[in-house]
Amino acid sequence: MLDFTAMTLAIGPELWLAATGLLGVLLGALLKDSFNGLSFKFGALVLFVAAGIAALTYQGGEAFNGLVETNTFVNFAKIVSFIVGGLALVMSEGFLKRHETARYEYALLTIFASLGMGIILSASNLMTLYMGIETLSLSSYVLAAFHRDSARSSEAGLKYVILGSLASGMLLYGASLVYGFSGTTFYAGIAAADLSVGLMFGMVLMIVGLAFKVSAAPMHVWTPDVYEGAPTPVGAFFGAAPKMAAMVVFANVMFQVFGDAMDQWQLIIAIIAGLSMLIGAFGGLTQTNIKRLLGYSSIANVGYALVAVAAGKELGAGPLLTFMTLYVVSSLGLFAAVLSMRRQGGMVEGISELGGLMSKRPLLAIALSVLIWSVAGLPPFGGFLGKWVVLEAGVSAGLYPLAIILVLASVVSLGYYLRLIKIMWFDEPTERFEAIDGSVSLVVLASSLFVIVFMIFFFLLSGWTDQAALGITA
Amino acid sequence: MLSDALLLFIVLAPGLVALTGLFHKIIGDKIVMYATTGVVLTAGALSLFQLFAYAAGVGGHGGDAHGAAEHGHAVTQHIITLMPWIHVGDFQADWAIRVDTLSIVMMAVITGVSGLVHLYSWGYMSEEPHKARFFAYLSLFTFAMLMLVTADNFIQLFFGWEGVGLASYLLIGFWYQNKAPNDASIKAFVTNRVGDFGLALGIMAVFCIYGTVEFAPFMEALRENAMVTPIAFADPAPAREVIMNFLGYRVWAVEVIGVLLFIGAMGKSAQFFLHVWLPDAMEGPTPVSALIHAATMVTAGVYLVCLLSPLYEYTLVAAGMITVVGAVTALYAATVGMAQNDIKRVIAYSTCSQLGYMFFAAGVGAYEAAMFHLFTHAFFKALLFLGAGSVIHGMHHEQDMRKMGGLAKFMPLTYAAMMVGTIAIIGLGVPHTKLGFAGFFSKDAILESAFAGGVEHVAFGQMAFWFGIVAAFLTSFYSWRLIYMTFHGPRASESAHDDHAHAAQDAHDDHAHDDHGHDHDHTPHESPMVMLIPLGLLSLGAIFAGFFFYDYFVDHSNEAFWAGAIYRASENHVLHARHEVPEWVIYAPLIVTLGGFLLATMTYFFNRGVGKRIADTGGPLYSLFYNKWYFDEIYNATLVRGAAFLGNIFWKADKKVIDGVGADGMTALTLFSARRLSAMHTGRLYHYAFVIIGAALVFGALMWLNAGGAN
Amino acid sequence: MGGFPILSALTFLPLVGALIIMAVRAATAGSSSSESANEGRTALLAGLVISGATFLVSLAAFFYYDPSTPGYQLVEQHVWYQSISYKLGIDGLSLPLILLTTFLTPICLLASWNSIHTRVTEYVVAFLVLETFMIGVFTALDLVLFYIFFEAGLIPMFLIIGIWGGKDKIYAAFKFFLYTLLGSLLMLVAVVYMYITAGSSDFEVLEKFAFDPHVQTWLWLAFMASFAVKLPMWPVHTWLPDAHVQAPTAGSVILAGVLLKMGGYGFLRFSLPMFPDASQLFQPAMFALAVVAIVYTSLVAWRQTDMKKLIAYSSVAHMGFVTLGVFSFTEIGVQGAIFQMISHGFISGALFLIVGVVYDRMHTREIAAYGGLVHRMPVYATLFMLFTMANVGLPGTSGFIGEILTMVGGFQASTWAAAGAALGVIFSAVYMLTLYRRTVFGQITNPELNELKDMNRIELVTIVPLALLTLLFGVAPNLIFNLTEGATQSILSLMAGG
Amino acid sequence: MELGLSHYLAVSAALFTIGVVGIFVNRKNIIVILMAIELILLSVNLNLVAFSVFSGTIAGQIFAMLVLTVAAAEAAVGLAILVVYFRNRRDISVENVDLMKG
Amino acid sequence: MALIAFYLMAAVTLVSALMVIMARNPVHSVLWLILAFFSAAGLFVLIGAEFIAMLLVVVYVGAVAVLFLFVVMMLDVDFVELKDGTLKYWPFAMLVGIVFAAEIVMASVFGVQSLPDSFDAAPGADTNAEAIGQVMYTEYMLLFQLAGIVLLVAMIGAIVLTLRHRPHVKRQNIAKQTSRRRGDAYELKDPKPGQGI
Repeated sequence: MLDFTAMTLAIGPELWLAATGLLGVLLGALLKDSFNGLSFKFGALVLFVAAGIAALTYQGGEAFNGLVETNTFVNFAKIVSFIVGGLALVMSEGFLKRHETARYEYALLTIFASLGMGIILSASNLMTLYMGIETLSLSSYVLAAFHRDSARSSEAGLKYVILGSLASGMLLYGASLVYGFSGTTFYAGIAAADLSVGLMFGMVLMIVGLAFKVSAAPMHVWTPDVYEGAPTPVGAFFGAAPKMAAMVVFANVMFQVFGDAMDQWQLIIAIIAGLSMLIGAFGGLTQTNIKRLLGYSSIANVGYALVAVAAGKELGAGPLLTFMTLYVVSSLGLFAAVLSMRRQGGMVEGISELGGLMSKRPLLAIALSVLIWSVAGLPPFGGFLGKWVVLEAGVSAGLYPLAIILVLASVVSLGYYLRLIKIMWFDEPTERFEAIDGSVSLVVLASSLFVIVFMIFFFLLSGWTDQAALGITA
Repeated sequence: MLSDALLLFIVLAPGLVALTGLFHKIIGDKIVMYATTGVVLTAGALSLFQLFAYAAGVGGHGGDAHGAAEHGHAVTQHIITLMPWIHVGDFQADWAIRVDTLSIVMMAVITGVSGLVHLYSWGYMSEEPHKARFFAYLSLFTFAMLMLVTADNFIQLFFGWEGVGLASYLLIGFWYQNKAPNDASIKAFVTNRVGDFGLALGIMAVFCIYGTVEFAPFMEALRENAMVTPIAFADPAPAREVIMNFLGYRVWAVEVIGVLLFIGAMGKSAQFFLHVWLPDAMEGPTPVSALIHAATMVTAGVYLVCLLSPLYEYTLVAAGMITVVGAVTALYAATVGMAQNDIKRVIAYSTCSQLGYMFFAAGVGAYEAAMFHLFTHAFFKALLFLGAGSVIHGMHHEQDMRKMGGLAKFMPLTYAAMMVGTIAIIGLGVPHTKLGFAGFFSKDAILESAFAGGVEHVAFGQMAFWFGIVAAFLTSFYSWRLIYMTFHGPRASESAHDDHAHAAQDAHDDHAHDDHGHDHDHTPHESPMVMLIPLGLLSLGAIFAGFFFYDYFVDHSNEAFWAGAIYRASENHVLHARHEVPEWVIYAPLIVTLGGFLLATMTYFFNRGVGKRIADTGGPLYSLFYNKWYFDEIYNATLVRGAAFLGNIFWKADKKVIDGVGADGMTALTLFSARRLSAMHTGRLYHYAFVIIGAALVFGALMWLNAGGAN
Repeated sequence: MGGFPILSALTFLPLVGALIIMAVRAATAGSSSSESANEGRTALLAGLVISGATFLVSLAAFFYYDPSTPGYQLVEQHVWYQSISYKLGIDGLSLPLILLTTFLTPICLLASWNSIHTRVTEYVVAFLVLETFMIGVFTALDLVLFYIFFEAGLIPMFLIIGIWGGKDKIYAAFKFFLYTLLGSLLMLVAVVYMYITAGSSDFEVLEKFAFDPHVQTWLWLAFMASFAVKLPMWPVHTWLPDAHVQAPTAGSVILAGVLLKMGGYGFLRFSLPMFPDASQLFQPAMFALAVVAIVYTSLVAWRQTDMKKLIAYSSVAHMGFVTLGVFSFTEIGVQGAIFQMISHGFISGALFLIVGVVYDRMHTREIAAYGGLVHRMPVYATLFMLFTMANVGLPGTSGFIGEILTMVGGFQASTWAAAGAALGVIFSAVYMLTLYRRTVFGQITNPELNELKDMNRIELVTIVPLALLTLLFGVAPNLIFNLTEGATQSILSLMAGG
Repeated sequence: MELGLSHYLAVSAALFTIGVVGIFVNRKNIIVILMAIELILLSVNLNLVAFSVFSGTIAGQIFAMLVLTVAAAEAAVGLAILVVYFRNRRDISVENVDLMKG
Repeated sequence: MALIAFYLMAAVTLVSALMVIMARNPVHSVLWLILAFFSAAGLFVLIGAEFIAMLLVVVYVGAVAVLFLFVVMMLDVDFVELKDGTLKYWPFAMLVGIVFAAEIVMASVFGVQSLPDSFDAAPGADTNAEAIGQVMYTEYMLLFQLAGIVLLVAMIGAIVLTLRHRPHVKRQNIAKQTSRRRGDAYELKDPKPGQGI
């Protein structure tokens, strides 16, 4: 009855993550506090291996009576998510140690969150999707509140858990309607069902729920607060791995489940995309906390990605992967930079504390500037081509207003990206920075190199993503 | 005919030698002075030689004959192309030297006067610390002026045109440490630019209609009335009859071009409306005034009009405009000249007035007369200026005539030269004979031509004649007034004592200078020989130039002399018709001149106080004249203030409107929106929840609307 | 050329140089975070060598360029992504601008010798990076590649203004950046559209692709948004005075000398050949804007009290002539426009250098603080006079050629436009001569001026070549027209649908 | 009128609305918000079970079971975070949850 | 009959749900919540979904509600003070609620008519529980396992957030206690007289 080959081919990484997650729990129970330090390496290793497994089972398959079905599209997202998740874990250790919160549960929760990501990506059934979302969400809630002695962290967790549950409730209610009106919970069955109003309404509620998970406006409201309040490594993780996974799942659901209803959802997705871009752009302008600012930045970028979703499966799938890959890598690098902004005593989060970084840490400042530039979507770095492919998709689909909004939002959001650059390059140094964790600077450098290298060899990245997109378009 | 090399030398050497001024620190002032003076004098000698050669070889010009126009007007000119300049499509302008009678006359005037001015400046500028700069500027000017007159296309003409403007600007502002010269130099340049505005547009119109900026094809087309195919704004038509669309109006192309080009001439030649810069230009050193603002540069406009005789022959409006403007200027400047006290300004207005003569001569079709007056005027006006300079030099840079007087005994040679100049300018001579000073020949030729033109129904010919007659009267009056105020009567310092310290005067006569050691009380002295030689040479010219060249310029030999360089349409008989004017016309100038002389003698020689009393009493007319008809004030109040006002408005608009609405406004709006948006992120859970629920609500409703009849 | 990628070498040589300088600096600096004056000089010297070498390479490109052959030359092409390729090439339009760029960059670096004392290595690196992007803009033959270079150039310029600028540098830098970016991002949408519609972003394909006239209008407007800001045209010029005033001298030079030219280049490269119908449609509007720019900004320039601001406004006016010439659609006008760009590069660059000379001594740009400079700095006064006259458009200087040709071209299309532009010629004399008089002539009233020294050798080396070129091209402009003739004709024939 | 699917759906809709309104109308006590979320999940379960039964497919009931499980887990995590929050702030008033905003 | 039962239980459910969010005292809220669950369970029973109904009571009432109660008690807050001034938001909330409900009802209830109606609480089996049991561990095994993971995550989360090892509190270590041997507790010494230990 249990076809292990098929299972492995379909959700090998998830099986691996579940097994190692449980192993981690065991190790934690046995080794207790001595596992704390090791757990981060353990977790990162697990995630990298999961990415490796995903790469090995790249073509995907179907298992568990069709509850899960994978293809290259989602497997690509898995690989990226696991890798950036692992990197986020690698660079978290130093920070958490300094805050005396470096507990092995952190790594375990990251693993389980990644498991959730894997599940939602692999899901081909609403129930699987829901379970995956909850696995991911519950881990995320806890991670957000992980710094439990910090009022901000716990407030972030609280907001996240309440609003997240509300969104889950909406998604669930929508799913129930979808189930009710199509008579099945399987993607394929729903896709084949008649487009009744009830189904459409369920779809709308599901969109609301999914948009919350990717922090698209106007369901973005939690994002700035959670980014600001959650411990920085958690922000790094949120901004990278789940963002990638949730975004691709969002697209996957829209493309695979409601593909025929594109006429119905395109407008809504377009509105969400437009609002996200504008709110992300305008909202960040007045921010003084860099993590909060990055939160707004992520909202805007989700908006850009949603343009690709709104463009539809054929046009948008490849560009979405391309854009998100470039974005999450840059985002990770940016958070790494925030992690490295450490001075005597606490961490630095005020934007102005970056002052004079260029004269104190030129390499870091340059790498960071490259990333900011890339995230801003300006040439000559990878982010530009990410934005280019998204624009291409949007314009091809005739979404001209969105294209214009994208452009305007880019200009407005440059207001804060430039401010970061300005503070780093123009202002006088505020104080001496301390030494940086090797892992952190490695991540900053690696991600900035990534956006440079894949600007030059963009055809590689776009080739991969285009090929991956064939998983759902072919 | 001079060889090409020598012609090139005449034109280019002054330019090259001007460059030595850049290195005066290394080579010293003296070398610059020697070099420039030597070169320009040599060029002067060469071009005079060429002029005489032309005169002597009447009918036997060397050079290449360019086509044969109707009525046997063979254009004889020699063109040396140096190198291509601008070659873009049909727009072909070369660096070239065009030698024909017209340019040779100009070259002779330019290099001749310039050489003498160079020489004169040795003395006049002897106390000046920046001698090299001065001489370099002079040579530079000479070069630019030569380029102007030898141009074979409009663009090179424009080069020279602006080049002389630059040199004029530099020389007027030579004493840059003072405010007045600086203001005057800018005024000169800018006013000239206003003229250039017209000139440039005219050139563009020429190109647009006739497809070339070279003189030869353009004039050839007009002479032949050949079919032209304009580039834009007009349909193909015979050259003289092209109707073009200019600023939305359909007008004759020749008229448009004629008027536009004349505007350029007005600026350069300080004609009415654009004359305001010339009197102010007297802030420059006096040799400059003599060279640029009397003899050469200001005549460039006249030269241009004469050069373009093929054009103006076929215009009514433009030619009429030239006549009117010329006539008005002649009269206007003369009225103002009467009331001025600055010796140089009097001469400046006189120049202005004489240029008016030249223009209306050209306007009525007597281009040769215009050129003749230009030629003779160069001598006596340069003479007058240099003489005035000698006076000023002798008076230690005092220019106010009211502070002069009785200088004849201190500087007799200067006095003599000034007398020659004055007689020349008032045009004293015996009608029907060839006895007369230079001005006599040319001015009478002009007045007769104007009258004849009037008879032949040339537009405004009569008016020009009468204006000219009145102006001649005034010319005589102010010229003599100048002589009397400067050289006759008691010395101003003494007369001042008459007024204020009469009692003490006898006793302290000998000690007057000591007691009242004001700066202007130094004893006037005669100028050094280096200044007097040019005066002498110019005096010769002022006396004999008319006599000698009358025949060639305007009388029997003129067609052969000009050799087609000046063109007259078949209907234009002004130059011949002037011989048939009534007797009274011939005598009229003499009579009014004598009248002016008598009036001046009455008021300034015999009753010295009269002039002063008139001035003191004022009277609206006097004030009008004295204040130059308030042109400066009007321009200042309207144009300058207007432009400044606009500039300020625009500047404010930049800050307030464009930036206020644009960059800064958008930024402010963006930031405002951003703050409002931030304020919406209250941090409150219930607000957040409400937003999410509201979104679900709205999207649901949207889906309903969108789905419409899906169910 | 045996396949040697000379244009790639030309484009990326400065970038590679910059990276080497950075690497060396990183290797030698070690822990000390502040650089010594010596290191700065070394970096400047290295920058000079690299940019000089770049100039030589550009001369080589010039040497291999054959003006008699139409079309793009020295083309290099590698497929990059889908139908986008890394394609470089030059023609008669881009070559003069490339030479201008490579020529001005060493001058800029040299001009910074005495005026930049802080963070010199970064400064040099920024300039070299900027040079790469500037050259790239002119060599790119692929729309996307062009766009990348076009926008990337903003970064180093932003830094140059922002780090080494005057006291309002932040405002100016932001204004500069956001203004230009807003324009160019609108262009990006158009670029995407063109790429999708034509299926290629290759210039040569796009030039021949006939866009629907209605679509052309929108595309044209999008491109116009970008180039109008860059050029800059009225009323989107207000970033320029701020940017110029705040930028360091060399920054102003490169800004006025090269960056502004990208706008004119863009019009000629894209708007005319690719959207001929729309260009025709908008010709009157562009003429109106050009004339307004010329008259309006000339008058504004006259009212300025800051030397650099005055020259900046004058730049706007002079670029108005470029617009006029380009949109005359005549060979004369277009060639005049190209010439005007080159010439303005020399003249305004030199004028900024000239302001820089006294700014370095007095640290003020207020006109009122000067007066009577000629008494202390005769050489300076002479050069200043030369460039004043060149800026005024005196025949014999290169300024004249561009102005007269653009006006002639404009005249053929609209007499009103030419008349308006000619008015600007009057005003330019007013403001330039006023500036000159108030700074150079008159008595020395400010006692600090008494201590001034005349221009030193470095300053002379930076300005004199510009002076010579200004005169050379004023007397023999055909040197440039020979290059630009073919390109102009092909642009116009493409416009005519050929 | 027979007992039909629409009855259940109506009740579910009302319950859902009550839960939703409960989240944003409550200004004082976070715990009640968590309870409102439970109400939402309850309404979902009503939906699922009703659909399941009335359409004769079992999946809905399985789904409902899962929802139940998750609801419990969510409540646990939510309450845990609330406890942590309370430890930090000594307060569970909804209006005071605004350390971070803007 | 069934309809009456339905209306009764539906009314109780909705009223108690309303009371959950309106009650001034959170303890009351919890109690109202329990009532709501009970009546909802009744609604399930009414259409034959007994197993879910059971589960609802067991899980919700037995675990979740108790958990809530526990926390409410633990967080020693003056609830009466907390609830003041809530009423002013009600009209607005009602409005939004009504619109929202109307939308859902329109979408779901009115669409239902088109659905095939094959009433069966235990498809393919005799009882409801059997029907579920048939697929629970077979078809939906993955979900079952995932549910376990979710619970594990919740557990880890709850522990990591709330469990504190207070350093100065003595804890009972049962293993240590039980492994204690007599020999560990005392040692027999045989001191020589006069020498001491």
